[in-house]
Amino acid sequence: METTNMNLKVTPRSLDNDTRVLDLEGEVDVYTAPLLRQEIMDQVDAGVKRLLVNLAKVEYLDSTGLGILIGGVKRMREQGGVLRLVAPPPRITRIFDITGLNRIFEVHATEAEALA
Amino acid sequence: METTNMNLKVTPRSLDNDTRVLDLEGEVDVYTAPLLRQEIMDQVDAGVKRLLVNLAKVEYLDSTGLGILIGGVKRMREQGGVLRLVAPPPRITRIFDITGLNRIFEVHATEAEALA
Amino acid sequence: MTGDVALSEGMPSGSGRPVINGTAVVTLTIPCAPEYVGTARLAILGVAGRMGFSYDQIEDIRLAVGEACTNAIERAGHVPGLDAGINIRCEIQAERLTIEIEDNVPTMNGDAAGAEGEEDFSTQELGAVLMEILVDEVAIDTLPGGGTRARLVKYTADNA
Amino acid sequence: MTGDVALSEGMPSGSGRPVINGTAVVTLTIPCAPEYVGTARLAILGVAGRMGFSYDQIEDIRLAVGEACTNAIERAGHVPGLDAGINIRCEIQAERLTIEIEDNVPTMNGDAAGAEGEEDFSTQELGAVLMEILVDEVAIDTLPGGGTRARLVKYTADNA
Ligand SMILES: Nc1ncnc2c1ncn2[C@@H]1O[C@H](COP(=O)(O)OP(=O)(O)O)[C@@H](O)[C@H]1O
Ligand SMILES: Nc1ncnc2c1ncn2[C@@H]1O[C@H](COP(=O)(O)OP(=O)(O)O)[C@@H](O)[C@H]1O
Repeated sequence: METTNMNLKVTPRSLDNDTRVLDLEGEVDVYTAPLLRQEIMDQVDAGVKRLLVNLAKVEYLDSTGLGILIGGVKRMREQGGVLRLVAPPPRITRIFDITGLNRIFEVHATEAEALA
Repeated sequence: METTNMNLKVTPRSLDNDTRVLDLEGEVDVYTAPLLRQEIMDQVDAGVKRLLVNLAKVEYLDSTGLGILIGGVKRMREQGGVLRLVAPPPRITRIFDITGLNRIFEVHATEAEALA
Repeated sequence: MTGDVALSEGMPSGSGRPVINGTAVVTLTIPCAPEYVGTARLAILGVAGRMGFSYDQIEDIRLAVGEACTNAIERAGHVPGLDAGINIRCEIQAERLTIEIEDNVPTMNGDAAGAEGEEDFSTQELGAVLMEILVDEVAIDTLPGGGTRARLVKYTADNA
Repeated sequence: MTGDVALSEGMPSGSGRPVINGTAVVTLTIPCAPEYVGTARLAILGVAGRMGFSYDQIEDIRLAVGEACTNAIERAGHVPGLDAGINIRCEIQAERLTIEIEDNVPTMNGDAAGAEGEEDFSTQELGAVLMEILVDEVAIDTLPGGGTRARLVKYTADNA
């Protein structure tokens, strides 16, 4: 189910039984982050093994959004799965670099690469 | 010569000796209107007979911009020429309609139509 | 009395109390100068954009606020050396958005206003006409200490 | 003392005097709540967008201001029923943009702050790190009457 919250849209997509993609569109900030947290938790609860978060259409990502993604990485790892980030725009790659989070996140340029 | 003023870009284009187009891009408001006034006056001073103002990429037009266009219509008429408006987006057509300025402006959907 | 004092005195309680009885208040103060009207329009987009208005309604509100600011800036242009400001106060309620645009430009008498060129006058008239059409309620008041307040109301219920 | 009073008292002269010695001042007041941070970011775009900053610099400023607001909102979240506000004051000068983000959220002692979950804490740390990196100067002060002020400076000269 697609969920919209004014400035953030999160659309889950199944690739196979164990693999899901969340396509994000818009701004992830202190207002919209609870929506992203819920969507990630839903996938964790569903027992998904590989969760890809597609950032291609994310226009804004703040520390709240980063915190949710870090939390998602931990939750997935706890249940033996992985959370991978796909196709971050240059601005967001820059944020990963300057915060050092590029060492915590698995980032892939394309969905195919993230699935390899 | 192309002139930029942060939020408005005005680019003149010659179609023949007597005919010029001004391609506008951006916002026409109390800040940028002086630039539009100058560009129109330059064409009036150059003795242009047909001046088309292309509104296709205008995102905002307020009363100041409308005033400049009305002034341009008058100046062109005074020297035996015409000023025609081309390709206004729906928002701007709406402004022409609700202000009654659709009775003062010659508005055409395309450049070809404005030249016919 | 300076313009500054007039603006402060006339200012509603916006800056001190951003939320009043479930009404959220957003205030913006800009210099009374052409280059800041764009800032006001962006802030209004941020306010109206979250209230469930349609794209066209949001653009109507932005244009109406822009016209009120432009009117203040044009009046300020007749007073050389004036250091004026515009205060914009948005009251956000479920059923309506109320925006007050207040300036501290000393009010002109009829003669001074009439001294403008024909083109300017029609522009100002146009601005007033646009405001009337674009929002549901418009009230323009001259403030006791000098300055003008435009009060615009747009109802979310038009949202059909 | 209520939060409202603290906010008013701590408020710089922004609302009354929008232009001071060639420095233009733009102020914005929003409720201290998640849904208004977007409004602040749009207004900041309007301010920084006219100063000759690059696209990346403008986005850096927007994110830094967003982080300061978010920090205030998260601190306000620990105080049930608080009716707080955020005041954002932009000082526009040819060579720099100075932005003060001031809230009236009562300052927590270390214990209360430490009570948050691990995830929240790292988020707040991240926000502070981002601010430090994204703008040229950052100063965070606790205000005497309660509340916090973050002061961010970005120089236009980096504009290489
Ligand atoms: N603060 C304001 N904002 C927008 N329009 C205004 C404002 N003050 C006056 N107007 C409008 O501008 C137009 C010209 O105003 P003005 O010349 O001052 O007075 P008059 O109402 O006598 O024509 C009027 O139609 C008026 O409604
Ligand atoms: N108003 C503020 N805006 C942004 N960051 C802040 C603000 N106040 C404190 N911080 C930052 O948030 C982080 C957590 O703050 P806090 O838990 O209150 O205290 P401490 O500095 O003792 O860790 C700190 O790194 C601090 O620099």
